[in-house]
Amino acid sequence: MQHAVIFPILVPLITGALLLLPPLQASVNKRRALGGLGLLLLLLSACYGLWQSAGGVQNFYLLGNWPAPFGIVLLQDKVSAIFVLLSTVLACCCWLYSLAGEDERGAYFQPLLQFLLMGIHGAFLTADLFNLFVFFEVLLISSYGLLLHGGGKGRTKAALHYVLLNLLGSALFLLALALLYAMLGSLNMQDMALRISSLAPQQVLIVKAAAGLLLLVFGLKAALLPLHFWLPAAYANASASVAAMFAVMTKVGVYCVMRVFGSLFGDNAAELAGFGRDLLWIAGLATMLLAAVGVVAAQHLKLLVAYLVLLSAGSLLATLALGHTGAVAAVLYYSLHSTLVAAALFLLADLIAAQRGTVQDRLVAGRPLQQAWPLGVLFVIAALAVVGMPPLSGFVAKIWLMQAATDLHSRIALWSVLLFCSLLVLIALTRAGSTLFWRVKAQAVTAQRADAVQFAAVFLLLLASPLLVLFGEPVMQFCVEAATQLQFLPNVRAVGGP
Amino acid sequence: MSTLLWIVVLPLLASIFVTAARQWQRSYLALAVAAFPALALLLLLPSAAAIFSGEVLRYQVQWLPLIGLNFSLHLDGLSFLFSLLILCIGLLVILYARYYLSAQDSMARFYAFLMLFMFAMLGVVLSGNLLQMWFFWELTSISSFLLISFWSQQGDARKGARMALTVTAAGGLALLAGIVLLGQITGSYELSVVLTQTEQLQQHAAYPVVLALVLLGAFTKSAQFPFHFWLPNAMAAPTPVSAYLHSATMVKAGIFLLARLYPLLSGTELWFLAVTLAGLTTLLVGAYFALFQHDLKGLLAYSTISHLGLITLLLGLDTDLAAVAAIFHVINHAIFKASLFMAAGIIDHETGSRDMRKINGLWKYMPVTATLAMVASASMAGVPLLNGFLSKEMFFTQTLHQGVLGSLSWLIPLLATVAAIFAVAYSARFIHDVFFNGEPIGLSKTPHEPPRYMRVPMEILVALCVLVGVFPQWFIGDLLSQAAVAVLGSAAPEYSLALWHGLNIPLLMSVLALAGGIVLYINRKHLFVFQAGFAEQPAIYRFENVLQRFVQRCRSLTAAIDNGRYQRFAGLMLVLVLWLCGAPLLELASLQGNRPALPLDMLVLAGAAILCIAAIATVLTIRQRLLSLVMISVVGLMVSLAFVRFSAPDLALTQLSVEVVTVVLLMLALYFLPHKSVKQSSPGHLVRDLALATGVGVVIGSLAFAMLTQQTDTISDYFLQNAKTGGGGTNVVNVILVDFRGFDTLGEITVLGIAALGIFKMLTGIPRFMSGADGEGRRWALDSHPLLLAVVSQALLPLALLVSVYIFFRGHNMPGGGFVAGLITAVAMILQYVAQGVDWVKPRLKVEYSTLISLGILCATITGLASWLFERPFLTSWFDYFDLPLVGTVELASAMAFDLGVYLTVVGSTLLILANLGKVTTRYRPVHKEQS
Amino acid sequence: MELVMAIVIGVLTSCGVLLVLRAHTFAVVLGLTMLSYAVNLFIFASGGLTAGKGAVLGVTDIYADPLPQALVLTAIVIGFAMTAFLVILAIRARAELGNDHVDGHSGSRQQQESRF
Amino acid sequence: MNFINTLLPTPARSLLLFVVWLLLNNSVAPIHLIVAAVLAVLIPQLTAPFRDPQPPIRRWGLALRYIGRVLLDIVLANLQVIKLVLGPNKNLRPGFVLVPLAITEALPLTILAGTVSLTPGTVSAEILPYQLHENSAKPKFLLLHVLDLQNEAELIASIKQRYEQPLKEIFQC
Amino acid sequence: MLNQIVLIAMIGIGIALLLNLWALLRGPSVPDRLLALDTMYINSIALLLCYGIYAASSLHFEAALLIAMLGFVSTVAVCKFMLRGDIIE
Amino acid sequence: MTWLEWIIALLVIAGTLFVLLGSVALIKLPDFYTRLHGPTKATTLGLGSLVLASMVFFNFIEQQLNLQQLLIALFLFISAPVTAYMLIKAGLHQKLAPTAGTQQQELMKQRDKLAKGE
Ligand code: NA
Ligand code: NA
Repeated sequence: MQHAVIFPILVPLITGALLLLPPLQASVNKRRALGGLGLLLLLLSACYGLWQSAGGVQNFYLLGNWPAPFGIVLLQDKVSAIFVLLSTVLACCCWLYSLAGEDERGAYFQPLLQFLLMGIHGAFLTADLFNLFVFFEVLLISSYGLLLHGGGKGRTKAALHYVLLNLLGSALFLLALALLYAMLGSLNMQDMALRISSLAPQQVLIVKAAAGLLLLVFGLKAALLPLHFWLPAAYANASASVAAMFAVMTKVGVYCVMRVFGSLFGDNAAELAGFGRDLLWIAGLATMLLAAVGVVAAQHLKLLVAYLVLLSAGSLLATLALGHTGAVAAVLYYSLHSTLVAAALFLLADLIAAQRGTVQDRLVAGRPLQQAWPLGVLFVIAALAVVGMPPLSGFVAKIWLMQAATDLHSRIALWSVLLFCSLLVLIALTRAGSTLFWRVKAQAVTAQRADAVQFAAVFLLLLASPLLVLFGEPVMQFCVEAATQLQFLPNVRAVGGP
Repeated sequence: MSTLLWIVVLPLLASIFVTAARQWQRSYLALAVAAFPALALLLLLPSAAAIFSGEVLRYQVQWLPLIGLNFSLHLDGLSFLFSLLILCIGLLVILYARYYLSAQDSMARFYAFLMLFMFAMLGVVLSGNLLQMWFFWELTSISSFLLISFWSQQGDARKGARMALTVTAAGGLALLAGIVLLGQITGSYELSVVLTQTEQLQQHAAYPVVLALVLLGAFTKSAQFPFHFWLPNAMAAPTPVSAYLHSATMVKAGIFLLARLYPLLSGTELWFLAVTLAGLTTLLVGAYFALFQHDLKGLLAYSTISHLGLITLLLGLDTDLAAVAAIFHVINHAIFKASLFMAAGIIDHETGSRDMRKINGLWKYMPVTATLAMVASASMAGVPLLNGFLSKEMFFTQTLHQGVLGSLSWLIPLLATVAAIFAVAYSARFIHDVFFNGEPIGLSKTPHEPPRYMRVPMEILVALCVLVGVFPQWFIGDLLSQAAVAVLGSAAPEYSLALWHGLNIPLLMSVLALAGGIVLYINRKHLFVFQAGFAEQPAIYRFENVLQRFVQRCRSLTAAIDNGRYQRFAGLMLVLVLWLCGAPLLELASLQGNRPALPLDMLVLAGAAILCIAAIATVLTIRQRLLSLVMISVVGLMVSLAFVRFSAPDLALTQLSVEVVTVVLLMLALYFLPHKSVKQSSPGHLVRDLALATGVGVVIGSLAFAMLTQQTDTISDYFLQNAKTGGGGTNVVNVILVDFRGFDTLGEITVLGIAALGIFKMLTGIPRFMSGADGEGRRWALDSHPLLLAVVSQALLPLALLVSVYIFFRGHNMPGGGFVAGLITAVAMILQYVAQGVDWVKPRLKVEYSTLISLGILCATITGLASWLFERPFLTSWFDYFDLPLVGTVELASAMAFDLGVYLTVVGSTLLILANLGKVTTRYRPVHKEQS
Repeated sequence: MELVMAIVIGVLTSCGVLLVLRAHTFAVVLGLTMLSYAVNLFIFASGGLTAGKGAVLGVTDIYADPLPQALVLTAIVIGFAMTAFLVILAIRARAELGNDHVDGHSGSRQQQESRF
Repeated sequence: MNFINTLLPTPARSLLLFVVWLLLNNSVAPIHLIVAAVLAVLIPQLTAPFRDPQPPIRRWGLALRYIGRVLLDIVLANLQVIKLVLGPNKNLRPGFVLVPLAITEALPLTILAGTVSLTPGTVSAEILPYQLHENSAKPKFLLLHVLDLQNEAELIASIKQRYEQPLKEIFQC
Repeated sequence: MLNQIVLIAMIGIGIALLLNLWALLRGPSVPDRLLALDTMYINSIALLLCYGIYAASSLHFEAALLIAMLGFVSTVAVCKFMLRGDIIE
Repeated sequence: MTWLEWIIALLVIAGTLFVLLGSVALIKLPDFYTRLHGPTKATTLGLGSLVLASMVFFNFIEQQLNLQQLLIALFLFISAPVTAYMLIKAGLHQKLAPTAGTQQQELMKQRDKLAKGE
């Protein structure tokens, strides 16, 4: 099973390609079956990957059997295994949700979802900076297609902005790559990290410029202020399971900051060590504040959830800027929690909107929900989790983030911002919940009842939250180990070297 | 000590149980629910012996040690007392609620929430870990939110619940910060450890912060001034909820917290001052406003605020006995206030109103209830022989023995007396205005006694008022002393619980209060008139207004920042580029590096000039779109030539072929877009953009120069050395593409394929929008498929295919490859579309483009997978040379199969995009009259 | 020669940026195309300029750095895919929103609110 | 014969492909000959649907001669154009000319128009009427733009005689 | 000597390209400019041929061939656009 | 220089001159229709002689069989007339004004009628 490392990339790739063949084009059920089978295989391989990485070894996969750092290398460690599993679980739930009919509301939903996963997993697994760019593009182009799924003006408009900004971002990424290659002469992140300590002073400055560009690019992906512009509209307009799936997209940006900046500008990077932390810190906190304000301001539920995603991205990056292992571990845990819960909220918003007639998910009085009781319970659970109230994972995550701040200044800044934002989110969510569920204006009309698979998808996503608390100890322990492993850079030149 | 665990968990089980058993008959349901806390009580009581002998019972399970959160239970005198209150009063409330709730109310839901709350409350008081305590603390907020908003159809209930949650959760967040800080200072969150670190904490610089944060938590929860406003509005809750939460439990959680951390936090000037002042103010404010409430429950709510202030004040006084008095009053207040709330509930239930201006003279209709309520009120007023009197006496005594405010300390007993006068007055009002004072006005039903068992809880509580009042030592002596030990962290001070301590100042104060209260009540009219002068909006509206204004602010802020303008954010991004790249450049001593420069030649200069001029011309002609398209084609051509000049033939080929497809694409797009655009940028806007553009250009150009003049040792030599021997090709660029970095290429063709799919998606169902004439208003020409073009394009197709094959096969060794070959094929096919139209091509083409994409990707992937058969990683290449008779040496390489995948994907994607776009444009073509 | 290359890259970037900041999708598309020219040249330049004869073995003895060339090739293809997508998206936006403004609304409103 | 017809439905096209492949590879090595042959068969088969039926070349010798004549005309006439282009613009006598057509088949007509365009002094502008659909009237006129129009009739005659007539013969139409 | 002559020829073609650019910028009509662009394509082929002789390398042949084939397609496409608005119908 | 080199030189110079001529024509001639003649012919011819030069060079000087360049000429000779045809069609469609002395301008207008077969 030496090839297991690459499964998370190849399984969706092959599934996606097969889904385009004529026999599958003709039949909805076959498409769904194949899509599901692909996800199942993916889930198995993600679990296997996690199990494999739990042994503590960093698995390299030398593509084309070329020695590192010349060929492209995949790196499977605990961090990437966690994220791969996260996105796979998320995808399974989104896929499940989409079976209620959303997947057929436009062409190519199933293959695009698979390709998106391929891109995301590629970004998580690759140890090559240019390959990372390629996978970024894979995930972006799939996300463009998915964002437009279902059609409509709002989606088109949001997609236009999303695509434009990301194209700019891609250009910047390439500039950064070129500069780094020119200065370091390599594309393998670990190899670059080895080379970075022996730069001439003039080159250091050029690398600094490149690092700035990279920060911009990852910041754009992670929706860091002021590069967050695309996020609220895109997420709020995407169709439900797509929006839910997108919950992991900002985490890709966070992951890249963690991985790339962690290795390139780690402790042995001489004067470049810790590059960008100050910026991330300020921008992360600002993002949190803006996001919280956005959460309060949001006039419909999906937009509110979109700002919640923004808030979590800000929290993650600000915490990451603290720069120590504990902070990274907390970030990992928080990523798991926030991704799944935000996804559940997106799906819930859709279910709620579907039963409220013309007012949809707008936060105004509307007709009573057909299934107020189950939806209400799920909403309360999700809200508690996202606000960071016990007994769900949010509070553990929040406490851990807070504990990550250990010096006076970071405590003052992070805690006050984090807690203030929590309060705003609480206010907003209680307002939203009481409006949606309690402020009933018109008479009940028989609306479309939510499908069982939809409930199942939301339930599964939300189930993760209590599980993360109940089995918090092993999960957190794993996060700590992963963070520690991330700090420790493998010598890639020793792998299959000439 | 897993009994501790059961005590906590049983109510949770009850909550789960009741959700499952929601179809049960109401009485059975109530009984079944009551069984759980009853059992918990049975489990708790046996530990009394141990507790009274000074033991502390613990139960600990490792939970999340990484953040210091363990499941840790801690039963000492204080928690025993509170648990007892919670369980006993909880049981009474369950019984009471059985009769209180109407048939429409979901009893199961009510009990589920109530039990959840009980679980949370028990968790708070039994917590042995601060983080865990916070966990339950927040759970009380949540469950109380659910309980207050039980009648969610009423706006007041929703708003009241939200307000309560907002205030208490805000406090909870502060408390969390306090606890985490405390944990970081003391190194643990375990009570048993933390409570021993008093000195370390109080000498720490952050002690004031910790204190402030913890007090914020406690004060919001216990409705201390200025956070008291949520409590009266929480009266929208069903009365059993008030009887439980707002007398004995939830609001006491803050008090409990103060008591719990008393050994750790108290003893400092800061503590005394902050707690005393908050308590004193709350005591006065609550007592004063209670008098003016017309709502029965409103009166009780303000009275509760006042009593909570009293207890807080006691905890702030610098004597040990004050703490004992505080605990004592916690018990007494719980007892009499719970019974009073129940009375209010009964009255509400039987009269349909809580407005004291309407309900009068109930003595006639419900004498038993009235008697009970009057006794409880008397206890609240501090009438001797009742429990309220005792603790109030102790309170008065302690106000006389403190020195918290220094030279102003005499104010405290004075103000305490004033508050007591008001307390007597509002208690008197409760009795007189409800049970006497003439006949009821405009009630919807004729009042009568409640069902027998609805009164039982009240009877029990009132009996306790009397019993404790008369035999205090016997009833609660041990309880109190052990609780006091827990609070003080040391042996309890000497005190005596007795009815009669002789003639002393406290007694005088009591008498004064009673007399003054009666006088005040009798003359209340004047005071009411005076107070009416300050008529204010109710807190709930003020709070909602503030919130509404805040939301509006947030909206305008969000709208101002996230204004939906692409230009702003693109601009910002570029400003960041300028800053992040420009700043390091400014530090650079010289851009020039160590690499020897190539000599300049005229041709390159001419080419560069053409390129730059064309680029600028593109910008200048941007409003005549066709023209700018022509201009940018020149740029593309020159870039390709530059690639040729600087030794990159592969790039030139690719750039050229991509260029053509892009132009075709843009032409198709122009059909939909307006051919000309109106000017939209103001001059200022333009100048700013120009400056930004120049800046970014200069920065990127400088970086390019700095980069170009730097010599670096790269990994490229490896590729040059191994391309032939390891990759089997002499065109190193191509070998990199299909072999060394074949994985990139696989991703790249996937991108292309996905783009085509996405485009197909966008094109299906695109609304019609196109122009019937060109930019100058000319109608379109008639000749849709010029003859000459048609014939030539047909002739070119086989030639182009041949060239594709040629380019494809030579790619591995010479410039070329699958990508360029694919584009040539695609362009040749596009030419067929251009020359003869979709209707001509479509029937002649048997293959689906999406299938081509799929086959292409699969072909490349399977080629990569094939290496698994040889136990090599994905994409490991294989090649060999074969000597064939007649033919000579032939090279076969897996890279060719890979490249075939590239070829197929490129053809499929390009054609899927362009052919479908073409179809769309034609579908919406307005039909000319002449043509039909 | 290096200076000329740098200037060309700079000019292309400037023009690209200026176009990218326009209000019409078409201009932005051209701007991004222009930027991608600049970027491609930039990547290409990261291997240094060589006036030799390419990276084909046996043809010459001075080789250009092949890796940046391969990277540019990938970048060109991806850039093409993205541009194509954007172009169609622009068409769709025009069709659905009724105009070709990047923010999807008409020019008159834009003029009043054109603030950075 | 039948076999050859199905294998090589368009021999001219196959021949062209065969030659071009060898030209492309600059080689007559056995491997290239084999590949050229395979492609010369395969590609025409593959592209057969994309080809409207055209009259076949009947007289190969004449066709070669035609090519030679056109090449010569191109060179010679270009020398005249030098004068026209470099001389003052006022000496130019441009004009439009309508040439009535005798051939109507698509391929010969295309070659005729192409030849006219390649030979200096004239550019084919339109083939009239347009072939908008299958029932359109056959082409009747070739509209030319002439750089230096001295004698319209002479020009028309020369085109018909030098180019149209041989083409008619080559394709026997 | 031959190299010198070819170099001069290349500069001549460079001048031709500059002239094309002038024509392109001058216009006045779009067909005029398109004509200039097309000429530029052809002149580039000429340049590549000379460069081939100059560098004694046939590596650039494909680029020239491609310009010959593809430059034509884009010119035709623009013409078709001017005529019909729609290049693929 | 050998005589072969002289031939190459001659062909190169001739080719370049024709190429230049075509480009000069583009600038100098008075209207679109006349300008069209320059590039379609002169440039094509110029390219033809450059192709020839290149072929001589590679086959005889470099001593390698190299006839690929012929293909360039072939493609050009096929495509140039079509390009010119499409361009002039576009020009006529846009009713670009011919220079003052142009004879039989009325044919431009008649074109529409003739096009429909009337
Ligand atoms: Na009354
Ligand atoms: Na069309």
